[in-house]
Amino acid sequence: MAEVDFNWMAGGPQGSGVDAAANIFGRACGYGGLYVYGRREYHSNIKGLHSYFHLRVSNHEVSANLNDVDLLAAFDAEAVVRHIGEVVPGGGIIVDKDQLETRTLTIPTLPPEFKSVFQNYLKSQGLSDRLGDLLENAKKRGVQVFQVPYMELLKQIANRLGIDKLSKIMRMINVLTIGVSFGLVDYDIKLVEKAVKTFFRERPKIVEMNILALKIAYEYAKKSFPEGLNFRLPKLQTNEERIFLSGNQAVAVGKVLGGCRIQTYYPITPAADESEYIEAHEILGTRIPGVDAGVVVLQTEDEIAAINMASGATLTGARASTSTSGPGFSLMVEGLSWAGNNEVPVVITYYQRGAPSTGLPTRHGQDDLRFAIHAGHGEFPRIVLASGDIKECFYDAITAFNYAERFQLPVIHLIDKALANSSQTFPIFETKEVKIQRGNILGEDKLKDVEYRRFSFTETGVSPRVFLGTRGGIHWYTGDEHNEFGHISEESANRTKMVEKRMKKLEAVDREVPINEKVNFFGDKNAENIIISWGSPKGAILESLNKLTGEGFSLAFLQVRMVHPLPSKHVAEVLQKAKKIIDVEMNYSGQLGGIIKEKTGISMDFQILKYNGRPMTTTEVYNALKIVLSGQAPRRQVLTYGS
Amino acid sequence: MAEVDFNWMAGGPQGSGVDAAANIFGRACGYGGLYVYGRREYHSNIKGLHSYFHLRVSNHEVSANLNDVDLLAAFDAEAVVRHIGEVVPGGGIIVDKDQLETRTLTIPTLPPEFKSVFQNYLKSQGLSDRLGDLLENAKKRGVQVFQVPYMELLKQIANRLGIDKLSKIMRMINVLTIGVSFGLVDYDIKLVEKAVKTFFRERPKIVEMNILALKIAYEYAKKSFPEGLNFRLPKLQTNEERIFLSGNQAVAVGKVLGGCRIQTYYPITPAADESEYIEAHEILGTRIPGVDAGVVVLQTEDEIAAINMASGATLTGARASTSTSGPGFSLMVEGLSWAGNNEVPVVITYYQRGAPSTGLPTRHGQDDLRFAIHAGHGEFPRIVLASGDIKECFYDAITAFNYAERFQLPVIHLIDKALANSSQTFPIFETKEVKIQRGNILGEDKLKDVEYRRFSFTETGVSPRVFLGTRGGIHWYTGDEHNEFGHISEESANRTKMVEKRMKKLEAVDREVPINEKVNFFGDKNAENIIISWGSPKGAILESLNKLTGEGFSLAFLQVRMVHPLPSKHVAEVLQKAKKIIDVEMNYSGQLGGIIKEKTGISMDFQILKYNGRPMTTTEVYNALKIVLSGQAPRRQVLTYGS
Amino acid sequence: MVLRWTDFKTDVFVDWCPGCGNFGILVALQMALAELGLEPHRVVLVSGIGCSGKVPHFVNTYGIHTLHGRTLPFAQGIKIANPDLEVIAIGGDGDGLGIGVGHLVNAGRRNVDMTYLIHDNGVYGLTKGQASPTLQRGLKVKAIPKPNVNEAINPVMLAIAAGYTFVARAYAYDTKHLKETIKHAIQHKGLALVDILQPCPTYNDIHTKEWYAGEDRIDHETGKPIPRLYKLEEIGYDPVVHDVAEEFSKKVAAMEKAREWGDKIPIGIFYKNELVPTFHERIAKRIPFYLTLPPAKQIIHDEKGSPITDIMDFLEELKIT
Amino acid sequence: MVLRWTDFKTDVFVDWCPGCGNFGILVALQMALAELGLEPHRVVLVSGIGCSGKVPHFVNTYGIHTLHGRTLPFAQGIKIANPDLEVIAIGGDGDGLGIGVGHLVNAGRRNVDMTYLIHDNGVYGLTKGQASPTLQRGLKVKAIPKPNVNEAINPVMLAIAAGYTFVARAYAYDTKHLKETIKHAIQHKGLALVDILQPCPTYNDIHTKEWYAGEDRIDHETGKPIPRLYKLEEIGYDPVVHDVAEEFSKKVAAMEKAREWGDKIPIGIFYKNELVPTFHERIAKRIPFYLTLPPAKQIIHDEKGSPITDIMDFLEELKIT
Ligand SMILES: Cc1ncc(C[n+]2csc(CCOP(=O)(O)OP(=O)(O)O)c2C)c(N)n1
Ligand SMILES: Cc1ncc(C[n+]2csc(CCOP(=O)(O)OP(=O)(O)O)c2C)c(N)n1
Ligand code: SF4
Ligand code: SF4
Ligand SMILES: [Mg+2]
Ligand SMILES: [Mg+2]
Repeated sequence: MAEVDFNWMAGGPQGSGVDAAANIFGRACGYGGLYVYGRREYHSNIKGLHSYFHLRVSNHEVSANLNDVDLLAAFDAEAVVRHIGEVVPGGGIIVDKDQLETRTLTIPTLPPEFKSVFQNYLKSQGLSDRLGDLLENAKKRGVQVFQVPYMELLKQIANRLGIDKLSKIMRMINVLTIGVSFGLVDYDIKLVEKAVKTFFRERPKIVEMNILALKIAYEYAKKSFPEGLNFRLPKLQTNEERIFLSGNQAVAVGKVLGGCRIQTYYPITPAADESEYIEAHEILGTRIPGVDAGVVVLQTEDEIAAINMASGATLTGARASTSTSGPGFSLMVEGLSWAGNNEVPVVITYYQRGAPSTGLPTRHGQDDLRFAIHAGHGEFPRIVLASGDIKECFYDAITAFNYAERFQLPVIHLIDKALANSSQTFPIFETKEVKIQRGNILGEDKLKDVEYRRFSFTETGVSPRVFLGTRGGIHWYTGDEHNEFGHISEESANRTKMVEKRMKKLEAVDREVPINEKVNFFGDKNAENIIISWGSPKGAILESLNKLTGEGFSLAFLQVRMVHPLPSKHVAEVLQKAKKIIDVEMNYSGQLGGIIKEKTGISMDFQILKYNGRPMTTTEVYNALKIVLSGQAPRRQVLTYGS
Repeated sequence: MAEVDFNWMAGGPQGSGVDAAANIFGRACGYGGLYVYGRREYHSNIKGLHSYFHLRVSNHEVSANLNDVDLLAAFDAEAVVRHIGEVVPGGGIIVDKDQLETRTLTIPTLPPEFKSVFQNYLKSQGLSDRLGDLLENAKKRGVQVFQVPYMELLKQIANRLGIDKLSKIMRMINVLTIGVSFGLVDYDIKLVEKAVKTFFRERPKIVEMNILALKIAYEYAKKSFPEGLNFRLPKLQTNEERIFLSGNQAVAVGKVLGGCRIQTYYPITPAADESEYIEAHEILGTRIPGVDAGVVVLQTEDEIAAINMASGATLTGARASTSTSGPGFSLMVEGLSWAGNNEVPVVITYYQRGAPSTGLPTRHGQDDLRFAIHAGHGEFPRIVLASGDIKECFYDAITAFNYAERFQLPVIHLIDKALANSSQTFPIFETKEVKIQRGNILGEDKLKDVEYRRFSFTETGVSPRVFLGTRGGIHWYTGDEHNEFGHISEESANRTKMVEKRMKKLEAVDREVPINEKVNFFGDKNAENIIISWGSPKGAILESLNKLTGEGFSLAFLQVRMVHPLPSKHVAEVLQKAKKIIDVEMNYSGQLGGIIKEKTGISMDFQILKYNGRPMTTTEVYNALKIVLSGQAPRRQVLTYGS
Repeated sequence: MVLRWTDFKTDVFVDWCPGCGNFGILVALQMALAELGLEPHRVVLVSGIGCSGKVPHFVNTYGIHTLHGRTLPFAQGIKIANPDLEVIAIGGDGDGLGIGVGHLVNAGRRNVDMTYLIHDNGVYGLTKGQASPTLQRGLKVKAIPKPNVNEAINPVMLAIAAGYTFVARAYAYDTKHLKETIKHAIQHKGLALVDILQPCPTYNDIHTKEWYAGEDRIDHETGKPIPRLYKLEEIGYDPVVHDVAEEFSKKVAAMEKAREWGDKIPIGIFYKNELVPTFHERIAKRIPFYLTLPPAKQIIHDEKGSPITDIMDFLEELKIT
Repeated sequence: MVLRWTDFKTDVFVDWCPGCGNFGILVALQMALAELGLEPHRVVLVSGIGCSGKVPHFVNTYGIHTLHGRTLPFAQGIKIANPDLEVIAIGGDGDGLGIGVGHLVNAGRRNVDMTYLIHDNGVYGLTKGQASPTLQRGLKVKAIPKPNVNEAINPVMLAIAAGYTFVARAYAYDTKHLKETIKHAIQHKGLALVDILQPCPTYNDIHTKEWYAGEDRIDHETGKPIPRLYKLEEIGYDPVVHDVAEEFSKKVAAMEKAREWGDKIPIGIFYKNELVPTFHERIAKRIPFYLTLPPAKQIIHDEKGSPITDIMDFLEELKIT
């Protein structure tokens, strides 16, 4: 099978349908048996500022972008300005013919810090700020420019539909560019039509309009650019059932399958989509006829209420969770400490984003690992799980509840914006093996004639649990240090024992959770060089790993999924063998590297870091790794790709 | 000069005047040229539960307790039950004669987890639960029991004062026991009278009553126990001016001297005393005639408001701070992240206490080091200073503001309950050398015809600062990532630069702050064994160090005061030389040890830890160190002294 | 089985100061639970932090002693997860009207069918007597260095503005009236708040038991004190909203009464409105089986541990084949 | 120097959606500042997080864009530290009445002399249209999957219950009236809240500009829409408390007006009371030189960097010799 690797980008103002375009494009590719990975970039803004979708099409699973754009569908002049540099020689730009005269330096949405850099670039190239000139310049390096008269095509559509005002159909520029794009790569338009229909399902009028726009644009491209792009997008045969979903969606589906029945949240990017997606499906199907299931999704007044309501709910026996990102998690910290002290099995899905503070609320970051591990005053056990891709988001969402209930502690499920807002094609998730483990729970029948103690001292530190409302199981919770009954105790001996009871649950986690649930290892066990990472860089690393081992480098990759408690023994064993350890992370200080050093004494030899708010691409990870492997690298490389 | 080392303890129900007794006792010793150190222990309760004060009197500065009690002034039966084991052979117990028949197991305020242990003890000793029996048993090991008829003495007092109801003077049991105590050690009663007068100053009636009680008790002791205790407390000559103060007070005085002009707080133990002490002195004296000074102390609605009001206030040019403990700090975390992002010079005084959650609100702990360092989503620079004794609390409170303003970042001043609520005698603090450093500030005159940028990129990462309201200096702050003007910026290149601008201030701290402000080193530079610690264990460590080096062991002590950014290079240099490194900390996991390993790769060979809510004593630190030095120690020793 | 109030006692030592109003509240609550015949294991007391926060430890029901100011979020989470539980939230005036007032206001918007008792003593008891949000401006209670600079909040007025459907005031030492008020609050369909005037003899030396009893004002004729408290029911005050149309006028009447202070202080039920749907009713409109099968009662796996949830609806939407 | 509203513009791109009510608020604010002749460097705008939170970046004064729900604590901290600054707090309805409502209530207790503008659009704009606390129960605005289950908060009523001494409502697109209202608010001695009805054309498809304008109700005679908004001043409503005795009746009148909604919606000043001392006045009672020498203006060291504070008072107390 021929390799397919096609990188498409749609860019335009927020609110102009960039996401819709990407979803339709992705679906259309999916219907043709292709795999897709796509990353969404947008400002913290509702309408007007630049947003884009960087989409990669392949004949096999992909989970990272390249630096390349093979075809840029520019909805407006700004999209050209921002991305023209990414378009590869041989690639193409679809641009509005009427925009060629635009003076790029007067585009109001370009911020001063961008403009000053761009102005220097223009100067250095001897270019005016006319958009047309910029495009001419690109042609010199082999970029094709496809000038399309957006307005004229829209007029045709308006005429055909009997619509008087063009403004009403301006939003269809996105579908126009899709039509042109697929025309240029000669893809089967039927598949695209199907995608349009599914995307706009239940709105037949809109479907009709968009199909028309699609066809007109597709035809226009065929006719006006008969050569098309120097690439044809094939249709592949497959019988496999596949899904196309985002990290937000994967978590949502994982949670409800895992038995989550209360989800609390306060709106925040990029977490809220998960809760809203669950809410839209609050009544669930079940495998057992006559048995109902449903999730109560609660929008709370703030994140303090969110975590504490969820904690309260878990005490009744419901699986409950909350989802948030940095600012919200900061507000949950006191509640987390209460949950830790009271051995509450609450799950917190923590979507990292650019920080500190409000930071880059719609951009990517991986800055909160240390914070997730140490948040909350005092020492108490918790588990921190970090998913590396969208599929792991799904399974980890389930596992999080199992760990929480088995070990009776809060579980923080760390995700990041790059996972939350990227979408990817997968073979439908296998769920036959999924199990729900609720830990040691006592019902009414087990409580007759016993004096129940919620916090009884046990070997593992885990005490049998009773849900509120159970006859015979009355007990107490308190944020104060407590005795076995849950009553306040300030006695020093009890204190020492209770601290140890709680903390030794981490040893139980060490013992009882198999290592393959804690780390993934990729590549040769005896490789000379080992990459270490966590979270979303996984995709770019895996692809780079494949390429580099293909090139003969001795390289492997240890992905840490349970970042706390770190399986230090295993990690040390793996790393001790390595000549070079390469830490790849999306933060300033290399936090996982620090943790490994703290827990094992092993230092990271090289750091590949990035903190510009955009995810790592395979291109840059590959390049940076190669520099390391070639012995040329400084200890610290900082990646900067992405606009 | 003869060594004086006298350990006195007063114990009784909360609300019965234990603190007052200790203060009077301490002052009285001070007036006699003696040094005092005293630790306060109390329940999270207003009246009725057991509290005590453990006081040590010496002829030189002391800053830790021993396990010993030489004389126990028991206000009630519970005090005897709880502390009888601590009284040394040759020591004494002052007890209410009328309490001898008390059945100790029926004391309602003893919690079940205490009782079950105590009951076992009684059984093992073959004792009944009669208080008298317990005391008899103690006599067997040489403890003297001084039975004093509290009620009879009170009646005498009532008669002399013409008071009808005994209940009105029940509170004077505390002064009675002081009188007896000083009688037993034959101390100059004039000095005690002076202490009573100063303590109750402005309330002449109370003074009179208490002086009478004191005298009656003193005389009673002299007459009834002519032998007294096997020890005489001398009066020493000194011309030195001395003060007797707690950590809370030291911070308060340091802050106002350091220029703090706004203090926000939400009541919480053990922080609130500091704010209330400042508030009671809100109008300040100045050295410059005609110049006024005053502090506005604001009780806010919560800790979220407290930190954010303080941050807001700093922007106007006022030095502002807030004080809290664990639960409150947890709520400040989001505000801290904003302050970090906006380079706000706010000072947070963080009083650690037993945690997690409400934990042991009135007890000691040192669990929050990692939390203080990593609190807040995202990565941003901060300084964390940990004071090791009450004197350091004073100077660090000043330094904290200087660092905050010089480097424009939040400074967390970490204290703990053992410092906050202990009191100690010192030669009056030297303040001639104290300097206020406000960093780079631009006034109106410097702003003419310049385009001011609050976050201008500079070599050190520190940009010149302008206060709100300054003509010509308009600028913006935002929690979002921003450009140099303080306007929101999501540009990737600017982002990388801004992250680096902020973070490199930590390098400036590394460079510019001299090492002697960051660590203290005690003992021989070439010692084989090095103790490492932070915070309040300092006192017990120093004393143990002296003893052990006296005994010929090769031992030194590295006290880390700037725990973040850790002066890793220096720490590594010092530790590399050591054969054994001994980490002494009051938490479960040895947090400073972890940080040192993370930053230097050097492992702690031994841990001496404690987490039962009570501070470390010299006795137990000395013993534990000795075990290590004798080569007998397990890697981890957990101390448990203290009731 | 007939329950007695002593069935609701634990053997935990009650560590309030002698004379504290909390003793009265504790007993009244225990009597109310007993008289309503609520089985102890069906009751959940949820409290904040403060002297008041210790209540659950003294009551033999499920007890959750939460965080300062967070009693309402925990309580609502519990009640929403399992509506069969009788949930009573408890907290101090600092807890509920200071740090927790955001939850207090927002709980009013939900009307979860539960009870909220505020121990209103004018001070922060457990932190040693600072001014609480109900202490009037200018007053200097025992432990504060200077007179209070903040205006007081009127809890009854605020609760009404926030949408509470039952708002009452009671007095800690009128145990019988308090007990009855708590019973009404528990039986109310919707969110019920009881502001309990609670003397704190240790720190509030202004609004003492003696002050409430009027011991500073002796009736010249009888020689007896003229009590400050009087009961709304005794003046024929009708707090009930019988018809949506009278909602606002009832609210105004309640507020008018609520601001009476000083010489005449009303206690009793100020406002009661069962015409507003409870939060449970609102959820049940969306999830029809919610009341019979709330989150706490759903089975989530079969005997083999396999999830019973069928995610086909989701996958169908996400499918691209 | 005469100031024009354009003097208060920055060149930051204003990135609100076309048709957003915030544009009207921005201009009205700039005009109010200009007309009051406030020098830009003496003004500090403090905002929360939301679409509304971006305002300071568009105004050429000192601007502090804070945290979600925390505009009031920052603003109060600034104003208390330096009373000479003209401080205006700004925030969304989610910001101020949801996550931030605890501060809103407690700020009422202090009466710090500043202004607070709430952009009341019924939704969480910047997080894409969830229900805000002012959205009535049962309404389903564009982006929420199911109708709103929470009752709405009435900001005017709540502010009055919380002790605000100036409470007004205005409309984003009646720029002139809004500007005048903001001017009154700024000039008010004490804490002034203006609840600004702000159409959010993107997410609130119920309370739109057209709806406020009454375009769904055409006057049969004139053929013109019957606007929903009317002005309190036009009906001779007097919001001012002239005498302490009329405080409560004025509050009730204001609440009565505030609950009008639907067909007739009043805007204007609901309540104004300058008889309550401001927080500054309260501090100045304790620290006499506070107003001339507030925290921001005190000198804390001499030319040599030595502290000017004399701590002898403290040491004297602590001395034991
Ligand atoms: C977040 C947080 N801040 C502060 C405290 C300290 N604290 C304990 S009790 C209390 C106040 C109690 O006052 P109130 O709520 O009125 O209860 P009361 O003791 O008067 O019953 C405070 C502030 C805390 N526990 N948590
Ligand atoms: C602590 C925290 N939680 C959540 C968010 C996410 N957030 C950003 S804007 C916003 C709501 C904005 O709504 P509103 O205050 O009504 O302002 P509007 O956008 O409507 O002007 C939220 C919840 C945040 N920034 N911080
Ligand atoms: S401090 Fe006040 S409220 Fe607390 S127990 Fe004592 S009397 Fe009661
Ligand atoms: S989302 Fe609404 S409030 Fe926000 S800018 Fe757009 S129209 Fe305005
Ligand atoms: Mg209180
Ligand atoms: Mg809003």
